[in-house]
Amino acid sequence: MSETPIPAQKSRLRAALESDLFYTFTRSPVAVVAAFVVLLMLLASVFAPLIAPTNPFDPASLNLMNGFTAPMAANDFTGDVFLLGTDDQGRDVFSTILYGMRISLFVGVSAVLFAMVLGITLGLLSGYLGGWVETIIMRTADVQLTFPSILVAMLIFGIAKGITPVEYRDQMAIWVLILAIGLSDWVQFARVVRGATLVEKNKEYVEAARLIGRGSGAIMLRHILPNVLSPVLVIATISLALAIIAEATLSFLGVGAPPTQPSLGTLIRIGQGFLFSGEWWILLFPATTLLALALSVNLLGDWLRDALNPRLR
Amino acid sequence: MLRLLRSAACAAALAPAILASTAQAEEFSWAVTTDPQTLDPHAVNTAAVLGFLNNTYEGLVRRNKDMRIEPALATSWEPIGAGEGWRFHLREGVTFQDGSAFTAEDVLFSYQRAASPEADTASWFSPVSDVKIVDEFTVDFLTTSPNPIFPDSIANWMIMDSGWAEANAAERPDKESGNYATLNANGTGAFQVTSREPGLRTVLEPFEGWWGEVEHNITRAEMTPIQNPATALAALLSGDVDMINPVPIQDVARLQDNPDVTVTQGIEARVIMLGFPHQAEALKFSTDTDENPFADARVRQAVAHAINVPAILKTIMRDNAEPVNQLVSAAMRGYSNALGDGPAYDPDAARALLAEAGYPDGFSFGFKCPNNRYLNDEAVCQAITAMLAQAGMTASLDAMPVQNYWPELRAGNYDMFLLGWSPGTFDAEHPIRFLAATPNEAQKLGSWNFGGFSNARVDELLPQIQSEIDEDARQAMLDEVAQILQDEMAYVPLYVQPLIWGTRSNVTLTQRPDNFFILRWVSVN
Amino acid sequence: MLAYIIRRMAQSALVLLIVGLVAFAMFHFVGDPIDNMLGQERTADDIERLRKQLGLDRPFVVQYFKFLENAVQGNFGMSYRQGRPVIDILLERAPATLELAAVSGILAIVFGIALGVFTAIKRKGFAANAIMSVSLIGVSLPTFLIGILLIYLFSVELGWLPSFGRGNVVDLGGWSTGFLTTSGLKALILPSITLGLYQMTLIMRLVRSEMLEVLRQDYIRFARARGLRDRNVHFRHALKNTMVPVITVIGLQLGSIIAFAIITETVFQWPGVGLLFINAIQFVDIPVMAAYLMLISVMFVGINLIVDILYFFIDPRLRVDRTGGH
Amino acid sequence: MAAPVLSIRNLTVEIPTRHGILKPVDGVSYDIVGGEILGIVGESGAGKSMAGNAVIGLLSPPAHIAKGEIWLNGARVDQLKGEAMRRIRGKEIGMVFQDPLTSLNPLLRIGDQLVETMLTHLPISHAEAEKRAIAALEEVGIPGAAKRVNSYPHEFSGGMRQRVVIALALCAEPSLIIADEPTTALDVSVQAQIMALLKRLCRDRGTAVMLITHDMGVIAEAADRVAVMYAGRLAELGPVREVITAPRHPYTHGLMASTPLASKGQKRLHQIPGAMPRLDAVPDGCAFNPRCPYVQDKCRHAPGPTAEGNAAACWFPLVQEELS
Repeated sequence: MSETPIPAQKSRLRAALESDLFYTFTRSPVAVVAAFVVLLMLLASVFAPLIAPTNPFDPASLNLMNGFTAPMAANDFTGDVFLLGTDDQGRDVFSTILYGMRISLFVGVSAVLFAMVLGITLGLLSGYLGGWVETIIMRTADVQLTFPSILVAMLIFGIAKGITPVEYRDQMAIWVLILAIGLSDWVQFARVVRGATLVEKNKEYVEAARLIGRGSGAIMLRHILPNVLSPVLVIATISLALAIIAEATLSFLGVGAPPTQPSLGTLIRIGQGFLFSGEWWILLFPATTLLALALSVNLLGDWLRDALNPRLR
Repeated sequence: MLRLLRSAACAAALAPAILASTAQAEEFSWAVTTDPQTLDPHAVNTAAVLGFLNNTYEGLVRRNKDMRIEPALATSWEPIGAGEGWRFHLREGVTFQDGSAFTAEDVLFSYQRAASPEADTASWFSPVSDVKIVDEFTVDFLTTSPNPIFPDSIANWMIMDSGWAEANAAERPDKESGNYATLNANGTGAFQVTSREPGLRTVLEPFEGWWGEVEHNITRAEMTPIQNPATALAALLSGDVDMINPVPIQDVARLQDNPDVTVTQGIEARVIMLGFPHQAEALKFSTDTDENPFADARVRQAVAHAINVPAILKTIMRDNAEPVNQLVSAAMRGYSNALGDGPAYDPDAARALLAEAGYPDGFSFGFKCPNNRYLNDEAVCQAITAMLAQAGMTASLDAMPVQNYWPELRAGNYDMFLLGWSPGTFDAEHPIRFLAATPNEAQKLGSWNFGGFSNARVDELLPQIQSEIDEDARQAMLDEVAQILQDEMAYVPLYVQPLIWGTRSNVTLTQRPDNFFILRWVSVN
Repeated sequence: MLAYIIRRMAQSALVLLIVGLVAFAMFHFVGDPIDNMLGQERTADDIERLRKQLGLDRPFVVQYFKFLENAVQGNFGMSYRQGRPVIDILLERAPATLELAAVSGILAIVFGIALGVFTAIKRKGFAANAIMSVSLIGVSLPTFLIGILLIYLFSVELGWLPSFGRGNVVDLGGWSTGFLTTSGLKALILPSITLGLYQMTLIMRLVRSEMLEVLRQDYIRFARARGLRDRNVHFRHALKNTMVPVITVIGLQLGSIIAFAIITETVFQWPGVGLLFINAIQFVDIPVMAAYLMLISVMFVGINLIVDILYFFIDPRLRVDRTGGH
Repeated sequence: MAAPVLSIRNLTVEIPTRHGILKPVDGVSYDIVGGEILGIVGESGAGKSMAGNAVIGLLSPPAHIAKGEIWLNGARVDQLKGEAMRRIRGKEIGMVFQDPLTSLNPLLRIGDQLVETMLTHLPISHAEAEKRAIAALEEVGIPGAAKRVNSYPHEFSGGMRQRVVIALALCAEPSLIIADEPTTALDVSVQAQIMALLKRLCRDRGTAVMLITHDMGVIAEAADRVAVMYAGRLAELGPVREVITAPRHPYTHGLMASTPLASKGQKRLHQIPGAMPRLDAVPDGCAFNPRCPYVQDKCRHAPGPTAEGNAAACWFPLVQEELS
């Protein structure tokens, strides 16, 4: 996945938030619907334990004989009925989707936050300080771009699994995923932030701040950072969608979330085995959920990109 | 220069795929999950390699459709004296695919080759002390001790032409760098390899000079590896291939309803079981105990009671597998009919046993499982995790690809693991030697006994079983071992993995429990 | 320009060294090749002997330098799995991947640019907005799922296209091509759509946003003020300027097409280097994995170099400070 | 007086926004005859450029002409759409933008840009167009035009580039040139040269010029007449000398007093209190009333009279002695 093109952004984010952003938001039905879907899914994931009829992550509560129950149909053996049916383990598909979304969103959001913090820091440093700091950081970015992100993630996943003490490996899977996706994603943040920093650092106000003796750190944080936030926000949104999809793809390659705590991607990986066998609901519902989630996040990102770019309004 | 790799198929490609396969009636293509990594019959001892090479190479003996030994390159054999060895009388007039004649020289050469340290098949010949050429068509195999199952144990030992191997500098297998025999084959079998593109396709055509009676009507056969099960299934459904192995279990019912496709099912030789760290001081992945509960047979029995095997077979295996109470399936020689059923599904009994062993509140542990080795292995492990949790044993499941799995087991990074075992000799002695005998490097015993299970009586009985010629006496000893293993619950046997092949409905074939696909039994109508 | 290219080459060599090192570090964690090279009747002795034979018992750094030493001489060692020189295997498989990547790349570039220009010019139109929204579906579903759904629809249900493989190939002096047979061309359709869809969406969206950016530039207003025809303004003035930043990203995208081919090739059993890599991981075929990663890096570095050279032709200002990025 | 080349009648440009409809140009009328240079002056945001964009048909949506008429050489052009308007742009109306650095496509040779413009509008061959391109460059004073025609924009200095821009604007021989701040981005030393060039070319060809600038100096030097704009409205219109020496609108007066050119002799520059209102807060009555030192009640209710011909849009125009 490559950097997403964001034109350099000059207006202050806060000003935009206060006035025009919300206005254009209400005027864009697509954005409103997308935001609604994302919000709904966020809430559903946060409150999954309250909403879900069962807890699919609690193995003690599962009954294997409930496996492969069709949606809204009674199970042959137990007579239980499930809204969206059950999967091969007898887990309620509706519940696994809620919990899976929780994992997917957690992994996605954490990975993007991680990538963002790392990318912004390195981008600011290389843009503001220049010199060998910049050379090292940007060459590292180049090397990493040489490795396509999916390989980077696989690589990090492999190494992290390797160096984690065996006792902790089970609990680490999710964190390793976050690390892997995050580390494969920081470059585009760093590049954009560095580019914007190069533009901003020669502006009069930065010049002025320097003249009155502000330290480099303060200038970067107080003066430059706010000006690069809106492109970062746009990248972050689109990265979120990409991270969720990347997690699903890694899961297909067998390095995703563990099957006992499945993410949406793991659910799809499991479900695709049932595409031909007639248990369509095991694939269809998680896939639709993932599509709706990623699509909404992408649409929001799209809208945000246009909305935060006053020249395109 | 243009060279058409598949000249005949060009015209067919214009027609819809389904028509193509019927129009070219004698052309046959099949998909496998794993491409044989070599054509050298002595370099790698795996089912993927030996199963495929059975179509082009032959041994002194071979297995028939019922897995019984029948004459192949040897027409008959008999024991020498009171168990000093076995004498094989070779078939005359047999030629290799390159035209050279088959003689006792080739047998001796193939023995030296297959028993060399470079080979992966040397263990077959560990009982052999010497091989002697009696005459051009008679060979003696001398054994260190009486060995009743020796002819059975060399059914997959394939004869290579000594002259061909020498001419092509392939006198010894080379696992690391490969040699001529890695990519080329020259056997005496019914088919010869006419094109080999590793990982892509391997083409076989009938060997005109084959000594046997032809039962098939194949003029050309092509084997393609397809790893992704969904893709393989799609290829079968769309008629792009004529046969796939295996059919994903969940798709069996659907395929049975499809008039274009036939599903052939059978019981494989492979038994799926759970293993334990018998020798460990403490569990590695437990959060609540610093002992090793699995060292206690009662806990292992509790595990057996806690697992609802019928439910697993009903849902995950969809009635396509059979439960089993020992380490071999009923199709194997030496299967213990006398052995009673193992612990039935009974969570209360499991809890009681746990309490008795001192774990009334259960314990937590780490459960390792492969996710690409056995049929639906990951799903089975998940179900087992759930069932154990219901009996108070909280497993944290770690499912991984098999390439990471074996190193983990060797390093002892498990508290419980899933294992499938298919006896290469189709004899109940095999799992005892590899899984139940106390590990002993020098004697090559217990080499897959990761948990270090050790029972003096089993160790004592094993050499006797290996050399006992009397069938009944041998079976009695096998029964005793089976009983010990069940009482000790050294492993918890779960079920016998099914064989499920899918073919286009115009194909007839024979399925053998060793999961070898024998092309000479295939016909396309 | 020559000096610049030489400098780039030097940097590329450094990149390759690092890639090699990282790749090698990874191999310690992907598993143990021994289990796949020996059958179930192996002993601990066999394992040790083979490990020694393969040099796996030596320290990692020693292995790496040994690998480098050989790699410089074009020797990537022998495949553990196939017992053949890795370089032979790669050369045998490369045409399949390159043909697939080329078709996907062309699809992605042609449709990406065309749709990107269209949606930028007709920014407010219904069709443009519909295309923008629908295109997001392409990046909102994992590639493997799209591939499987395509197979399900076009191979199984409709029976129009083959479900796997390359069809018939013709050997042109060591290069096997699927372009010359009907079945080869038909086999290309589904995989190349699967592989190209994602990149097409990215390129389209990038072209659109860059084009919008260009369209509000003074020289476009000036071009309009001079009464130039829309076609001329859009395709001569705007598109050419749009291409400057777009080419960088397209270069990166082509690299990731080859990498993403891993997934597509797995789904379609496409006999290319990606499938080879996945199999190599499965069987811990370290030399193949190492060589594959080096190959990808070389291609990527090569593409970047070509992109840089393209700049000289497209942008007369010779502004090559791309590290700032767009 | 000859028939005007450009005639604007009661032109109103509107931009609908969520804060209501903005009128960046509000009821403006003026004429320009051939060979005449009309200066349009005002602060930024006064609507100068918007009026120019309206004339050449390049208002960017949602801005649009809401009322009024634009006549070019006796034909009404404000209602022309798309292709019809495109034929007029470049052919009948040339335009010069503020920043020569960004007005030229960086990726195309300047010769090609000249040729494509001529080929679009004139029935001539490619070879002929190339010849004329060189001539056009020579005419605007580019030394070595025959060679430089193959150069890229970045190979020219700012002043030279603006000469190229002027050559581009004039190459299809339009009857009207709209020059939007043509010298603002240039070095002071170059400004005069460019203005002289523009003036000379237009006088020679009899081209009408709408010279949009905020710089009274430029107006004083180059324009024949001047239109002063304030908050989208025409404040005053008249011959340059009259407006500079005897402004009648209090805003013009304030403007002149704050311009060094007209106020030499004064110790310090005059400053008009307050700032021009934002377009969404134009006061009732005369737009200038809150800042006007001479404001009266009427000014707060009735919009100023329309300044047409030679007049000030003021209820109480100043009648005063010359400033100098």
